[in-house]
Amino acid sequence: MDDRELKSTIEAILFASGEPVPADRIALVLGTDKEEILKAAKDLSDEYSFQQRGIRLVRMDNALQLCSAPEYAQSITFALERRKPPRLSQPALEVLAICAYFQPVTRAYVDQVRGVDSSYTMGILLERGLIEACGRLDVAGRPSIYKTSELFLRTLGITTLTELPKLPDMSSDDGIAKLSQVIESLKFDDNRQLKIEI
Amino acid sequence: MDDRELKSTIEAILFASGEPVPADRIALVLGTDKEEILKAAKDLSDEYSFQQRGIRLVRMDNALQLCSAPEYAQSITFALERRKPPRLSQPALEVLAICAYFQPVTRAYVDQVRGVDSSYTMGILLERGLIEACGRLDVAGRPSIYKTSELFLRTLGITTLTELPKLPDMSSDDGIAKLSQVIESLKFDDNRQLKIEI
Amino acid sequence: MENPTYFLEGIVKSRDEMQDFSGPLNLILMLLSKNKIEIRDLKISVILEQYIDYISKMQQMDLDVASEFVQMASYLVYLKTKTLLVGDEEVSELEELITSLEQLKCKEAYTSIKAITPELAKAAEQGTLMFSKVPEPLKAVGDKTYRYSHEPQELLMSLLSIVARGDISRDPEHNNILVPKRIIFGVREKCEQLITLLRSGRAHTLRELYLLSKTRSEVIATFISVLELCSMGSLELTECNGELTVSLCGEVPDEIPELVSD
Repeated sequence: MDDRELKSTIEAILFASGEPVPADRIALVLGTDKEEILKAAKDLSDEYSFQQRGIRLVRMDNALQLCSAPEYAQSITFALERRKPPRLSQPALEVLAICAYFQPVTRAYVDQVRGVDSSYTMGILLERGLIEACGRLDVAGRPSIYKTSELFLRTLGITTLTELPKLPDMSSDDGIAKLSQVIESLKFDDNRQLKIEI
Repeated sequence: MDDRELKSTIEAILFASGEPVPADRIALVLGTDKEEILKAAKDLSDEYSFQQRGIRLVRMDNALQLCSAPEYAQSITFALERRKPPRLSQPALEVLAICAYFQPVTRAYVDQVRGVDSSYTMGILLERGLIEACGRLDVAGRPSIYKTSELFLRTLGITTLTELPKLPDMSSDDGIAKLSQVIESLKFDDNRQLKIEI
Repeated sequence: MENPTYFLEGIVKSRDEMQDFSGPLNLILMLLSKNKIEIRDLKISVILEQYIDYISKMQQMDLDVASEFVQMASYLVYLKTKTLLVGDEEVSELEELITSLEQLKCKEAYTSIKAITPELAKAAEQGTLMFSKVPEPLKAVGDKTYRYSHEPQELLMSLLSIVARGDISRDPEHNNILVPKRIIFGVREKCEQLITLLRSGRAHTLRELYLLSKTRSEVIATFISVLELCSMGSLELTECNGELTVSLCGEVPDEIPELVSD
């Protein structure tokens, strides 16, 4: 068995196993000795690393195993995780907007503004890293307070919160009209297509 | 992402998955298109074959999978003390062919074509993952219908069902052509001598 | 006129001669299988035309062959008339014919299948020798970080949709909710936060600490907390190029919040 064939056979065995395989087990099957297997495995391992392949051969004591290269871990997880993180839903955007403009906020405040329970949606935004807890309010029950994160700024393509479009005074009767006006002017100024996926 | 990196990422994802991964899933994660993934996969697959590696990359429809190279099957079964995969028996091949060429099929249809009860063989093929249930027929009893799987494609060494060898023509088109000819001549040309050549 | 009687057993004859059609039924089968005719759509006139043509020309033809066509045609006509006459009732011959057709089709399918299996067996020889592997456990990246981008306008649109939602918009009380409220920061929380910040290395100077505060009250809380921590000897302020650098020192910081509380 030549060098290439030996390496390929080891590769095939380790691939099919998925688990660590003792080198002497391979040696026994191929009618050679353990040292030769370990040497071939070392060569193969070096080839993988040198060529920056997607797989790696690792040696643990006298057992050998193939595994995916750690540098591709993120791509692997993204490709194989069942669901891709969906774009923010309308409820999520609403909660995020409230957090962004009135931060720091409590969950109760978000509930109150939206008129519906928002704990699930807050949980999603926390999980996605768009908002973060920033302490507790010094009132009965000591509720957590939340603010937007660095990732939020990146997601919105801004560097500081001050770059968010200004919110008009909502306390007056024509608050809604003012808000609509602001949105209109933003659309107009921007000339960019406003994309909203709901 | 350069060519080598793309191939290595695909390699890593397929290795980690073990199972077939749709090319467009990989494309989505790597921010490229399916065609580019399929092209890179083809290159990688050719590399494996050319270098007589221990692994192979197979394409089944639009899914990709890594497998061990068939020439090392014996070493693998010895080293891992695995049962050698049994060859497909004649009944299994017949059932498989019926499923492949007439899919989707019910078990009753397979029985009818073969003239014998095929439930045992169907069971074996289901267990081996060569065929799979794909719904129920909307008739009394709602029998399951079956089709061949991705593993079937891989086993046959083909990428799509269209690559299956052509089934010998069941009824002679030639005869039909002759018949229509005769009918036509009967309709329009009474003077001609009627010839039916068989 | 007496109805002609046909027996299917007699029609489904299988001759061993190498012929395209092994009987009239086979011919019907092919016509049906190629979607050339649908038994219920048969045009009697067409068949009749051909039938009469055939009869008139029978003398010129190879009778052996022509008789099969005639037999087929007459049988179809017979079935057609019967289906027309009995309406929706079952025509047993028709059912029988269809069953026979199905059986014949299956027989032919099986013959083709058996012919193809050696080729499939050969193709599968290599394929059955390929092993797949078990999936690798996914690395616990657990990263659900958001990876899309949004326009800032979308936030305002969302706010608009909240306030414009149904009756709520007409409720002045509700609109007042949208007026920012002051949230009071507890010094203890602020101390905890500052220690975490300093430990993580995300802030080094007093200016940075202030910049991280979102509101005026938070800036004040930060200021008081820094004073508090300094007085406890947990924080050290040093001037460096006009910047006040803040660093942790002295006491085990974990216990500090406890001391500060209340």
